[in-house]
Amino acid sequence: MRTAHDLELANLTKRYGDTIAVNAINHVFAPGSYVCLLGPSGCGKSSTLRMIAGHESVSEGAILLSGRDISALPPARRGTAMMFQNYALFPHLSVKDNVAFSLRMKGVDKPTRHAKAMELLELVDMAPLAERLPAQLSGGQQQRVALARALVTEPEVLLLDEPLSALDPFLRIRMRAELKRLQRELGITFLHVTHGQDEALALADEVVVMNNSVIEQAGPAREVFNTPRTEFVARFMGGHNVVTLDGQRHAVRSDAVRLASDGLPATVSAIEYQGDRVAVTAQAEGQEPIIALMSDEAFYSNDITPGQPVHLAWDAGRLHRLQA
Amino acid sequence: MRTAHDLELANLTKRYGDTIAVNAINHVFAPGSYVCLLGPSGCGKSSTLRMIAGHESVSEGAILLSGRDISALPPARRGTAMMFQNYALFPHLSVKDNVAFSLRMKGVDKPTRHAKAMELLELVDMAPLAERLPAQLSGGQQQRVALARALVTEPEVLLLDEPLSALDPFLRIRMRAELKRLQRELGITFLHVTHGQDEALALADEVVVMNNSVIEQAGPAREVFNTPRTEFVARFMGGHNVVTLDGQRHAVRSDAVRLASDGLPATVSAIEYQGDRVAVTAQAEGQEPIIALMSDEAFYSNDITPGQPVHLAWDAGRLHRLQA
Amino acid sequence: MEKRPRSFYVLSLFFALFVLFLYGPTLTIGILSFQGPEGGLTFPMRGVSLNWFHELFQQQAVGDIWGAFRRSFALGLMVMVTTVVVSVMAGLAFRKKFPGSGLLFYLTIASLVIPSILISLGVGLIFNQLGLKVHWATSGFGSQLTWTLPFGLLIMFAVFNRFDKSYEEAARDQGATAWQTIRYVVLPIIAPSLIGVALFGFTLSYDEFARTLLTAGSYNTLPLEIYGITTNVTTPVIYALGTLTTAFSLLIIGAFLLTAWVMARRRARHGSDAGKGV
Amino acid sequence: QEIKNITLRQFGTGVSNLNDVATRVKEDLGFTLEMTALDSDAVTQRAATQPDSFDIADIEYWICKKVWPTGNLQAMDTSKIANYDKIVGIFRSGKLTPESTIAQGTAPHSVGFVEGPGGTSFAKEETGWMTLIPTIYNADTLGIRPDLIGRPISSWTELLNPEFKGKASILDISSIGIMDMAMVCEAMGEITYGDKGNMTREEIDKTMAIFTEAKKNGQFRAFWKTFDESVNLMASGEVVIQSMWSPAITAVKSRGIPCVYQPLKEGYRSWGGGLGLSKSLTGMELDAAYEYINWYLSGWVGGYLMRQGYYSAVPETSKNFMSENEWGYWFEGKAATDVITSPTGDVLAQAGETRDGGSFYDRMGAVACWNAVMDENQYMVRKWNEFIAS
Amino acid sequence: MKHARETVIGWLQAAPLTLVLLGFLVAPIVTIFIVSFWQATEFSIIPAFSFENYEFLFGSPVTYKVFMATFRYAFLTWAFTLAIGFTVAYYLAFHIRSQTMQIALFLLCTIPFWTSNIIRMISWIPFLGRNGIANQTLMSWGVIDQPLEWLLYSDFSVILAFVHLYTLFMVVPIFNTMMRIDRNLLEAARDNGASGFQTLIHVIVPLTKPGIMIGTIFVLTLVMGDFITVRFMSGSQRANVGRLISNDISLLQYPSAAATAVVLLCTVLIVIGILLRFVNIRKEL
Ligand SMILES: Nc1ncnc2c1ncn2[C@@H]1O[C@H](COP(=O)(O)OP(=O)(O)OP(=O)(O)O)[C@@H](O)[C@H]1O
Ligand SMILES: Nc1ncnc2c1ncn2[C@@H]1O[C@H](COP(=O)(O)OP(=O)(O)OP(=O)(O)O)[C@@H](O)[C@H]1O
Ligand SMILES: NCCCCNCCCN
Ligand SMILES: [Mg+2]
Ligand SMILES: [Mg+2]
Repeated sequence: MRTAHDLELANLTKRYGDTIAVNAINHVFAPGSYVCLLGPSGCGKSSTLRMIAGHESVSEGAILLSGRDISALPPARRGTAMMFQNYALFPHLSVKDNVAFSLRMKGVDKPTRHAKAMELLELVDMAPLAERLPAQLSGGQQQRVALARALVTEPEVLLLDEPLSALDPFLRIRMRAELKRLQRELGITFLHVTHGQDEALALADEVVVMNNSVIEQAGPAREVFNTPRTEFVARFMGGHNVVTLDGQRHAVRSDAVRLASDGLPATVSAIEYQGDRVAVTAQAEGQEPIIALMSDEAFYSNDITPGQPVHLAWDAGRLHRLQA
Repeated sequence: MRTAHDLELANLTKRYGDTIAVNAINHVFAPGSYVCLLGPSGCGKSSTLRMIAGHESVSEGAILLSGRDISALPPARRGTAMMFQNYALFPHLSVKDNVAFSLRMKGVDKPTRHAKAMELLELVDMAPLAERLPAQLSGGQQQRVALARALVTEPEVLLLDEPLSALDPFLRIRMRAELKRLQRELGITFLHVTHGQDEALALADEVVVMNNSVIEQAGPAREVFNTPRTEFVARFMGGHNVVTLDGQRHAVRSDAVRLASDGLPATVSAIEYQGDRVAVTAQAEGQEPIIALMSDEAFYSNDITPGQPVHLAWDAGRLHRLQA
Repeated sequence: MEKRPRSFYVLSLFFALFVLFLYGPTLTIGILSFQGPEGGLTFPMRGVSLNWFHELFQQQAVGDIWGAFRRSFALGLMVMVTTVVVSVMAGLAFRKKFPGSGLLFYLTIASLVIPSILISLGVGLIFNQLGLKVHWATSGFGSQLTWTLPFGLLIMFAVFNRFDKSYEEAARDQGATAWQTIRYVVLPIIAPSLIGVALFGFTLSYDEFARTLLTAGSYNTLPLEIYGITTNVTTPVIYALGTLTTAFSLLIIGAFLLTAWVMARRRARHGSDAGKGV
Repeated sequence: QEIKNITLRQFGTGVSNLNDVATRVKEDLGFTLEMTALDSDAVTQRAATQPDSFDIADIEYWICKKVWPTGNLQAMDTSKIANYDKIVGIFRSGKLTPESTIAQGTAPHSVGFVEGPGGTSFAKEETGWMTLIPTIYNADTLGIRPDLIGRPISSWTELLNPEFKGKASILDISSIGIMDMAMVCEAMGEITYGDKGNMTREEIDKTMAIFTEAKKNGQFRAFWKTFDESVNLMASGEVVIQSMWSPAITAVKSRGIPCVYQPLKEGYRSWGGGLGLSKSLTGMELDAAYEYINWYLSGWVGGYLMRQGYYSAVPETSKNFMSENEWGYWFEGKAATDVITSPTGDVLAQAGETRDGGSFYDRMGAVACWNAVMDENQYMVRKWNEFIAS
Repeated sequence: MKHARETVIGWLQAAPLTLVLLGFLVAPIVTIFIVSFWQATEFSIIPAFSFENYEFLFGSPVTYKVFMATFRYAFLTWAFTLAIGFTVAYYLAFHIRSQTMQIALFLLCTIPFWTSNIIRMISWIPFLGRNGIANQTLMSWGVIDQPLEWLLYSDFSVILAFVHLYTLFMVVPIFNTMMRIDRNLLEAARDNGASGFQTLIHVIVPLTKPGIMIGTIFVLTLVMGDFITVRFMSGSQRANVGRLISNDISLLQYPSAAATAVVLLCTVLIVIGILLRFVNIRKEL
């Protein structure tokens, strides 16, 4: 589904000396979508993002946006904008001047650029604090300002590197809703790096899972969650067990595993309370630990304790064959 | 359920100048239990923990451990040990020397203290890396070393201030299982500060929710989750909606809310995919947004989109009346 | 307020004694500068007067204190500005890897540790051999830079070690050119440290003796002048000078702190949510 | 170009680089004289290595011996010096009076003349081309604190008298210090020098040995290098006997502290200073410099210097600028008839007092040696370093 | 391509520093080195190649004596400035709680440094002299009945002046390093049963080493290169290498001065070279 406004990575590679941080990846991001780049620490997410932004040189390959190769352009001429993990707000400038910064660099006169800055501050609901310095803002407020500053350049693609990781969990959930809302309102592509799968699932139209410098799987969130291509993706997305049946590896969702009167014999090894659900971990012979996720009612009506022998069962249709 | 080995806070108060960080709290922690201290940023969790550890003076009140008032003792003589958020490993000492540090301070000779240190490193599975410097360890490895160092003093109570917050989500889940295992094996009290409710629920025998310098509610994890005393606790623990019925505030679990053919009329305002479940947020008149948590199958078989009118229903028995 | 451990009081006493030790001579100078007109450089005091402050502004029997002061002040400013500019540039250079950076770094360290008199001697010899005129504003200026630049550069290392690169990336992202990034982002952020570099540069220059000794040329800088003046009968005038300099520094530091305080106050007007979970 | 736009740069030690002189030059001659005061090391330095940094060098004759060969100075045509004939004999023939014998050391006349304008080696007698125009000189001796010593002092030997252990001092300018040492050693009868101003290595070694011994025994409180150090040492009572310069004595006395410039039976160690012209001086500046020198010798400065206890190279002209009382006291060695004040107005003596050492002829007639640069200077310097380090 | 550009920019930015150092550091050192092989008479330098200066230098017992004295001054000053500097930095860094107060007290320590070193040295004299304040005070308290002679014009007064002049050069880098120590480490130490003193020895001192090294470099070079303090404060009765050089210079013995200077420079560079092996200055600042 290619359009004229795609962001395309062609054979994109990044080397730092001998380490290959990004290994010849190819991907087309649809315009106007919310994409989450997901993967464990060190898999090359930031490197990819920073190459797209122009803060890291491309070792090999190309980056195409709306058809033109932007990989040699300076960051500001690429049609991208970046929001940094720690926000990187200029500490010596007021909120308003931070947002107006790019206009000032372009030589836009003061009233015009301030008017525009205020407009964006309205958008992120920060207009009343326009005169403050970044140090006088809470984390959530700083995040909004950083967003406004990135958006003032009217980018086609907004790049966000772990934008929520500096916030406490409560705030994180609130701010992710705002990100989603903004993306929908503006209709531009958001490319959001995270290593939280819940964040990715909640936000993304498309999830791109990276591992070991390559893209392991990409697709709509639901597709990636429900049909993980590899064992790595299955484990990393969470909510899955990997079981070996007839020498084949399969993923089965934890909420599809039942404690039944017959099935795979196993022993309960751990119980984790999750509020409205309970995760029961059981060890079956020749398998890695298998988690059965059950509602609290079901769990407490059953009185299951560690050490207890149980049988694990699932509907055959819920088994998903893994490719690697 | 008081025993001889309780940790008891009596009227414990901490003031910094004019700010009251901890306001006359009273609580008895049962020995050998895993307690999570939960609450929003700035509510006084760290202050409480640090007073118990002896790193912050007590403004008023007392701390009793096994019956004796420890509030005036130096940290090392309290029978407590602390594990710091950033681990605070001594950067100039090897892993082994870090763990052996307290024994060295006591004047224990080298072979003895190294033997003991190796024993604890075995416990946390770090023996092979005993000669490394902290800077050569990953976050998770540092965490284990910090744990070993804290445990080498054989404390009755281990105090942990956000021990997992520096780890990535994947690792965080693995490490919390290890914390739980260790606590069970050692049989001592773990007092663990966090602001993640999922962490608290997964780990805690007892959850203590703080807000505004006081304890808002304390009890077994399930009790706190299922029967929040106040609106604050309901919201903070997550998974609950707060609805107003007949001028009374009630909590109702999100997984208890159904989209039905009749019930409270509302409009879908947001949809959040969570992998095996989907959270549908709906706005009903006179209510705050209400979330219905449904399995993905249920959701996708129904084709619900934002803006669509729905009816929200729950079993009356699932309503829980809030006290404040 | 937390209760203080006993060591606090012991150390406070130690610190007080240290300050007393530091100020001892300054205080001695301070007291003696109020000698009566008959008084000399040593105790006992012979009367109390402002005479020597008055004398300070008259012509002395020998030497030209104010001329030398003007020169030292001008030289101090020259050195200060140059130190700031050159250190910042070099500091920026050292953030990238460029061929020769290691060598330049060790040269800088050598410049720091080389005994001052050698610079004086060497520069004097060179100018002599090349038939150039030594002058405080040329040879003297250059010689002093070999002392202030290493300090400036070390401070810049400290500053840039703590400087978050993402500020620059953010600026580039916002369309700033390399120069605009430096001008509008890097310099303003490191400005407070530059004040430190400037003060350091000025003080080191203002007080430099050995490196100027053989390189100042016809006209003395203040330290040389003070030394030259001691070849005739000296009076408490030089103490009055010392006292005034100290008072002047106190004033500058006071003004500095006051400005910082006022600015903090002004900023605080807008309130703060820092650290709050909103 | 007008003369008042001319600026001449003069440097020297604080002893004679006086601002009052510059002020007076401006009044009398119209041009500007910029004075830079340096310590004596820096003076030698600058004269020898920085010819461009000055127009007029105010240096001592023994320094001249080192500096002249560098070619940084130009000889002066005595025919342009109005008062040349009135300059005291010491600086011309070497003899104070026709009968005087010439003392040891670098006597001023021996480095005072060269063969012609470009001459590089010193001439034996007057040639009409002078290296330095003499300006100021004196006969130096030991200064003492009579109140703290309480008995007469009459010989250089007293400097090493154990009675003054830890209370003696000499100066740490090797060329001068060695001469004081020699005076002491000779007076003690330990060494007889061929020429104190030009010692052999053995003589240097012996001299140093004696003083090193004394130093190790704690004879000296300190050595001094600048004028003002000597004043402070004496005034504060750190030292009661030391080599000293005349105005330093004056400075101690003006604080009301008794101090005597003690004539000694072995005689004085003398020195002379003069003005030299930079090689690069030409044209109007050179004319102005001559004008300045002529003015210098015309009496006002002489009077000024004499009132500090120095002597003027042309005493006759200075007399016109001094009162009868001052002339009698300073030059003729007579008892003061009225208070004697310094040029800056400090009272130095009351009526009835006489200056230490008597008249000009008594003092300058008893010179035993001049400050000198020896042939073995480099050796001496190294020995001096050794002495200081011992 | 981009790399070449970066390199050129780097060079351009480093150019001013490089030029200053070439002109006023490298060239003088080279000159001194060359001149050290020349000969001198009273009045001129003779360009000729000769080891005479070095032969004399290494042949003279004074050289060794004076170098030893220089090391002794350097060592003693280092020991005292370190002890005092460390204590002061420790107090400011760990016992003063508010940052404002830390800055204020720190500035308080820097003010005397605005007064000329010469004036500051001279002013010790009325304090330490035979009839100075110190002696008079002690005598009036009856602690002594004879003035203490060694207060002034002695090694004591030389070291005192050095300590006075240079302690701040120790305080600054140590303070800087201490401020970067994570406070949690101290709590961790206390939690592990370390007493205040044990924390100091086992945690703070090891972690402050870089600052100590940098301060050491400052103080050693300042003292080893000094020539004026020793003269002033010992009443010219003591010598260090700097004085040897300055005496030679004042008597126009440039080649001899240059030879001594070359040896001094090598000594200093070796000492500093050794110290630099223990600390990466660029990283630790
Ligand atoms: N400037 C650099 N120099 C050398 N290696 C680097 C550099 N930046 C990153 N790397 C390496 O490249 C690899 C990918 O790093 P990158 O920062 O892209 O990972 P990431 O996925 O963003 O990880 P994280 O989740 O920890 O942020 C890692 O092995 C990292 O160590
Ligand atoms: N040293 C201190 N001086 C003054 N106020 C302090 C100090 N330490 C904490 N406070 C204040 O006391 C209150 C409680 O702080 P505390 O650190 O205990 O919160 P917390 O619950 O641990 O928060 P967080 O989740 O952000 O760590 C806060 O308002 C905080 O600003
Ligand atoms: N004009 C030169 C005067 C130099 C004075 N030197 C004094 C030396 C006395 N021995
Ligand atoms: Mg990253
Ligand atoms: Mg906390």
